[in-house]
Amino acid sequence: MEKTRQSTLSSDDYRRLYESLQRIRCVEERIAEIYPSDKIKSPIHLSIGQEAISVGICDNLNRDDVVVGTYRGHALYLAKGGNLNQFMAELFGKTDGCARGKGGSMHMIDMSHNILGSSAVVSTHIPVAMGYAWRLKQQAKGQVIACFFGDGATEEGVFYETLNFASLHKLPILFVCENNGLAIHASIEKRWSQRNLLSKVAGFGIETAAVTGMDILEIHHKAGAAIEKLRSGSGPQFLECHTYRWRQHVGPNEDFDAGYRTRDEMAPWVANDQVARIAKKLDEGVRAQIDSQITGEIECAERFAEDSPFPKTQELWEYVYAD
Amino acid sequence: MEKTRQSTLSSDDYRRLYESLQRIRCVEERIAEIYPSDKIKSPIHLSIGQEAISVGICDNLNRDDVVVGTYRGHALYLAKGGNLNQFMAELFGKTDGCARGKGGSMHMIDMSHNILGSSAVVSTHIPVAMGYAWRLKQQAKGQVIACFFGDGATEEGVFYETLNFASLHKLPILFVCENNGLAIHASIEKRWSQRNLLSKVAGFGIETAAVTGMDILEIHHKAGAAIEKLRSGSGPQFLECHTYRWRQHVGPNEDFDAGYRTRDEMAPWVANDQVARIAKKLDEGVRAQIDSQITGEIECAERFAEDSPFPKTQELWEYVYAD
Amino acid sequence: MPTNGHRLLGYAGALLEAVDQEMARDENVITFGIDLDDHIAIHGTTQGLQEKYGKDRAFSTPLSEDAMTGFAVGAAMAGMRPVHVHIRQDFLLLCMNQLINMAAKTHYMYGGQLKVPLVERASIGKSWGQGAQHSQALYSLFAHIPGLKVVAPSNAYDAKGCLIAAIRDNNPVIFVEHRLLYYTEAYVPTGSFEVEPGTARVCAEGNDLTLVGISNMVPECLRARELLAEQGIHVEVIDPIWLKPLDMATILMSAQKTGQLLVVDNAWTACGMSAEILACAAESGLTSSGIGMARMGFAPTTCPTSPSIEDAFYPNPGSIAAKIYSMVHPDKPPWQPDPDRAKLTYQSSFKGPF
Amino acid sequence: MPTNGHRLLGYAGALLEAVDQEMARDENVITFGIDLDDHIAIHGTTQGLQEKYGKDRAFSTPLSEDAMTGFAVGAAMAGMRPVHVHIRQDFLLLCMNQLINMAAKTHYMYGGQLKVPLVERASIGKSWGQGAQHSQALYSLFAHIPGLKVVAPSNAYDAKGCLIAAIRDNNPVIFVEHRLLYYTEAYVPTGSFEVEPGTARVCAEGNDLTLVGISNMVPECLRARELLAEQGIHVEVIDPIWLKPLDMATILMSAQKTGQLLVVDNAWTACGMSAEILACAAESGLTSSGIGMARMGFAPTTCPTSPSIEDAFYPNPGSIAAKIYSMVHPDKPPWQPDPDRAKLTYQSSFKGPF
Ligand SMILES: Cc1ncc(C[n+]2csc(CCOP(=O)(O)OP(=O)(O)O)c2C)c(N)n1
Ligand SMILES: Cc1ncc(C[n+]2csc(CCOP(=O)(O)OP(=O)(O)O)c2C)c(N)n1
Ligand SMILES: [Mg+2]
Ligand SMILES: [Mg+2]
Repeated sequence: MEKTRQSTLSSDDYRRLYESLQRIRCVEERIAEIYPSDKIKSPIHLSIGQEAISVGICDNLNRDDVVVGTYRGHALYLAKGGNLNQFMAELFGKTDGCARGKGGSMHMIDMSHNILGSSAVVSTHIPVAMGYAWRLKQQAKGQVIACFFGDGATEEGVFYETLNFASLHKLPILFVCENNGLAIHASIEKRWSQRNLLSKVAGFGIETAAVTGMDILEIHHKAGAAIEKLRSGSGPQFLECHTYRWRQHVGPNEDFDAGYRTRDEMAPWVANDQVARIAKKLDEGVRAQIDSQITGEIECAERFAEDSPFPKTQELWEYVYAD
Repeated sequence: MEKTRQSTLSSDDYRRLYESLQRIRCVEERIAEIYPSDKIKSPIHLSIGQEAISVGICDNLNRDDVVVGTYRGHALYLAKGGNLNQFMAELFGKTDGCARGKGGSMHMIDMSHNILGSSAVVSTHIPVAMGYAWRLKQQAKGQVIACFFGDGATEEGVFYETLNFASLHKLPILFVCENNGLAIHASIEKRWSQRNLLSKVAGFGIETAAVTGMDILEIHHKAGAAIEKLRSGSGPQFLECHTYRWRQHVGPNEDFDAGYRTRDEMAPWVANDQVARIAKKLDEGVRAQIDSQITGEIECAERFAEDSPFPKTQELWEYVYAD
Repeated sequence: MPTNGHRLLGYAGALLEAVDQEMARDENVITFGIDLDDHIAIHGTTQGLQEKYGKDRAFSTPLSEDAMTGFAVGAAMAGMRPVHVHIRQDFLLLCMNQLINMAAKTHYMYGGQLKVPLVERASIGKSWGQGAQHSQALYSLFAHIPGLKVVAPSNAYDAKGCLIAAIRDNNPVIFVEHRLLYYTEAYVPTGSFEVEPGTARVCAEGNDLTLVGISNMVPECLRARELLAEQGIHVEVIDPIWLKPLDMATILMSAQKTGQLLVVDNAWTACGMSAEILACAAESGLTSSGIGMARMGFAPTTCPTSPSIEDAFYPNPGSIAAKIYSMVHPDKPPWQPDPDRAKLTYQSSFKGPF
Repeated sequence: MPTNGHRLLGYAGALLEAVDQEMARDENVITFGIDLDDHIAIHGTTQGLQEKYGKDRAFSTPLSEDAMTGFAVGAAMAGMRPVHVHIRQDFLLLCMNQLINMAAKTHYMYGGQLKVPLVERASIGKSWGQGAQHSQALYSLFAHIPGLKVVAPSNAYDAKGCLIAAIRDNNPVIFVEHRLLYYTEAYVPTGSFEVEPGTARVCAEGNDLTLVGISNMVPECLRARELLAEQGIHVEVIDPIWLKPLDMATILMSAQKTGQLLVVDNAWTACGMSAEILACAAESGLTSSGIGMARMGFAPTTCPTSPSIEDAFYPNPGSIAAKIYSMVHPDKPPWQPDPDRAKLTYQSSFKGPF
């Protein structure tokens, strides 16, 4: 995760992006496979199809930069370098999980990589990111926080309160809206009086940018530029990325039988799959090697999760209060 | 309170505006005089200096149109035609008060004039107005609701949630921001990342207008135009009126000794006093007659309030639940 | 609850039937909430309402719980009877200001000039790793507040009767639904009926101990009762149904008869409904007759996701029965029922959807 | 509370001194809230902090309670110790989601990876027609929730010691201040000290009844005690100070000694702290020794503004004394102290500012 400032990427850059994209895709597909076995007793919200946003943005972040996201947070956790073993153990409800079996799929955290967890109550992490950013600004080490949320989150009042205060105090926060056009099953027409999100955001004096075509290179580039501005004290930056959720809102499956959308609607997004796209930029051999490495990582993580014990009853009582 | 569509007003119109302005000014000045006697055991937030907004807007409303406002709500109550005797009795904590001594200065209501009360928790009445507007839209009788609030209220998230939903459903609601530049003692610089309120509002697809010079005729005219649009189903309208609070945030006095603002800052607003301005448009005789009528009304209201009994202990228990 | 001539109906279907019948009866009834009109239809409880009554009377909303609660308050003031629906009670924490500062106080603070007849439906989750933010039961927060009513039906019959009563009530009512109960059935009249505020029900009689269960804890208590009967212990199970107003008379009468009182809440105990019921009993003078009192509820922890500890977070028929055994036989060694027999089938079959 | 060698200090000054000393000691302490930096300075409790520590550590905020609470949570996660201030507890209803869904749960839900050491200061109003929305005391809503701590100091000494303890605590603490107490004085050490969570104080001894007062009700209870002493009744007054964690041991020991327990809360009783204390006492087995229990609090109504009925809304030394008299002498005719003698001077002199 080094900084990549150039707008044309090197083969090392592609390699890194591919590895991250492919890891997320494979992990989530594997989760979907495991799910019917009931080993994962926790609601799952897959990011399949949306990975390029987390990957394109996190590739611009340093380890000491911070991220925070939502219940649909697997991609972000992995893109920021979160520990895969602890991730899998958490899904399995095991005591070696990143949250010791107390958080589950919706609350993945790894503070050793500055992954600040994620909230299951829409929008609640947005002002939290702002509080964290205050600290980063005080410390003046050039660190930033990237806060990810969905289009639905922009309907909650706290979103606007946060835009105002973050802008008023020029906090080093990158707002990332993953606009997949849906909140659960409701389309934007049912929810927004006006489709132009960025004009609402700009009203608070915040610089904005959009990536409408789900192009990881454009995301990478625009995020890089925004983060550079943040590090130089410009005040908050806002990036809207249009995207598409390939699976159900919650659960492992597709849901085109539900009637609220069609498979045709998804087709162009699948044709534009960024995992496949970046894969093509690599040598066959390099790619195969990454693929098999990832397969190994996942097998290892599953084993780790299987082997870890379930929390003992007394663990129910631990961590209610901090010492 | 007939509709006044023309942009130049008749002498009758002036008479009506003056009567309303003067009534409010005199009532509030009288309240300030009474206050040290402790007959009014309730916090008071005077509108002195801001009256022209309520008056200019309410003059465009019919009796069956609805208004709702804030704890700084005396002007609105009186401008919409609220009963003065019950108002004064409420201030005195008497059982014949409009809220039977249970609401006080901050919760003046008169449903016989469609004055929907006012809230002491900033912004809370804004979505309430929207709910009321839903009903008005359903009934399709051309009624509208005007919702008044301060500049501070626009910092609460619920304000944006309301703009979105009201605009999405084209509800017949006139939003009126009385921007006096202060929330208690805090200036807008401390609170807003960006001074242009209307650009934030416009982001939700709402038509906006501003009156920056505290000119009652301009307020009257722009409110009239907005209300006309509302009645024809245009969706919400937003009017921002810049103004100045002459007295303390709460209490009967001036507070230029407090240090957060100077008397000089107020001077141009006083020079532009709309009560005095409209007074000049009337014949001396007409004006004197209105003045003495108002003096009589106020004396009568005070007597009414004095004569009304305090609530009996058992009244504490009444109206907790509706039958 | 009378069963003659009624058909078996699920709890979710009963809720739907209640709203449907009220919407048909009174055009002022409207219902809305996030995802009210999708194919999940709030677990079927709002299915078809939009088709039948139109988008003006049954609609989905943006993710703006605070404003939409204020909207409900305003619509209610204007003469409508809004039924605002939430998929989880945890989200009511976004609505507290409107519910407590506005809805609860309007009628009083305006000396009776306005009424706020609104229903705030919200379900409680449980199990399957829903976790800290999707599992709370927060009704005691509302039961603290004068001006609000709170109801938590434990079966399909009451679900229908209470919802009709709540819609017709001229006050704001917090309506508590338990997700696991959606799949349970009871005999429910086809016609309209009300289960009135403030009347508890004795669900099963007994002389050894008074067992009060709340919401989902009612079936759990009933199962505990069966297991205890095999041990010769006969408990009386009471369902308060309405938590505010609370029918303490029925509970006190039973406790006087049995000499022991255990309240099992489906929530935390501290400052909760179980505290309130015990405090009322203590104040009533029951204490002077030396009656034993206890309460159970969620563990005083946040709710974890791992099944091994999540199970221990909630009371269940096994832990309830064990507790009662020790109250009735303080001198005997502790006893526990076979854990397999303490499971409730309708619960073990639940695995999402979420 | 020790008095040797300490100067008399007002409650407001004690709060200021606590924050000031903690800000000097630990640069991670920051404080903010609406109107924190104006000339009123939250009744003097934040006076001069901005001049001394700069705008980055003491600042006013926009009217955005929800976001600013989330801000506090995030700053705390990042290692700061935020003290978020509200002029009235009623406004905490806008902060419930962040306080309950986030602050209370973070440490647990992330298996200990994060801590949220934040203090949420908010005052309770009373009298002078503050009315329905400016008079509430809502701490029992927080006491219901695992993960939160709640404290309600009743005097300047505890105000300072509790606030220092709260700031140093690694958990979210709801800090309850009573407006009328701001003007009361006590002997307070000049140096730094902590009044630890979970320790109640016996403020005055007695053998006839245990009287637990909360927040502002402590001085009211002490006045009632004086009036009762003239009637030969000697009550023991206990101040729990911390409401969560709650020191029941001290209360139970006293109640065992006196044989009667009355809790006077400065809030509604239903599902409130007074319910919790009575329920704990009932569960403890105290009941089997036939101890009398009762509670008082706000009338179960919304708070009105007119003084004639506002007075009746709150418990006062007169009504407390009368209640105790009837508990101690159930067979004698009721007695009431002279209302004029039951007034507390620091209260009758209060008339705004608001
Ligand atoms: C405050 C709140 N309201 C409602 C919900 C239920 N809910 C869960 S996810 C979701 C949709 C969120 O949509 P969006 O923000 O676009 O994220 P996406 O799921 O599309 O990634 C809703 C309404 C919630 N979790 N929190
Ligand atoms: C939610 C909420 N937060 C804080 C307060 C305290 N408060 C009362 S009035 C006020 C300022 C409001 O300013 P504005 O909306 O501009 O109205 P103005 O008083 O200037 O008319 C504040 C912060 C409150 N009443 N409600
Ligand atoms: Mg979305
Ligand atoms: Mg203002």
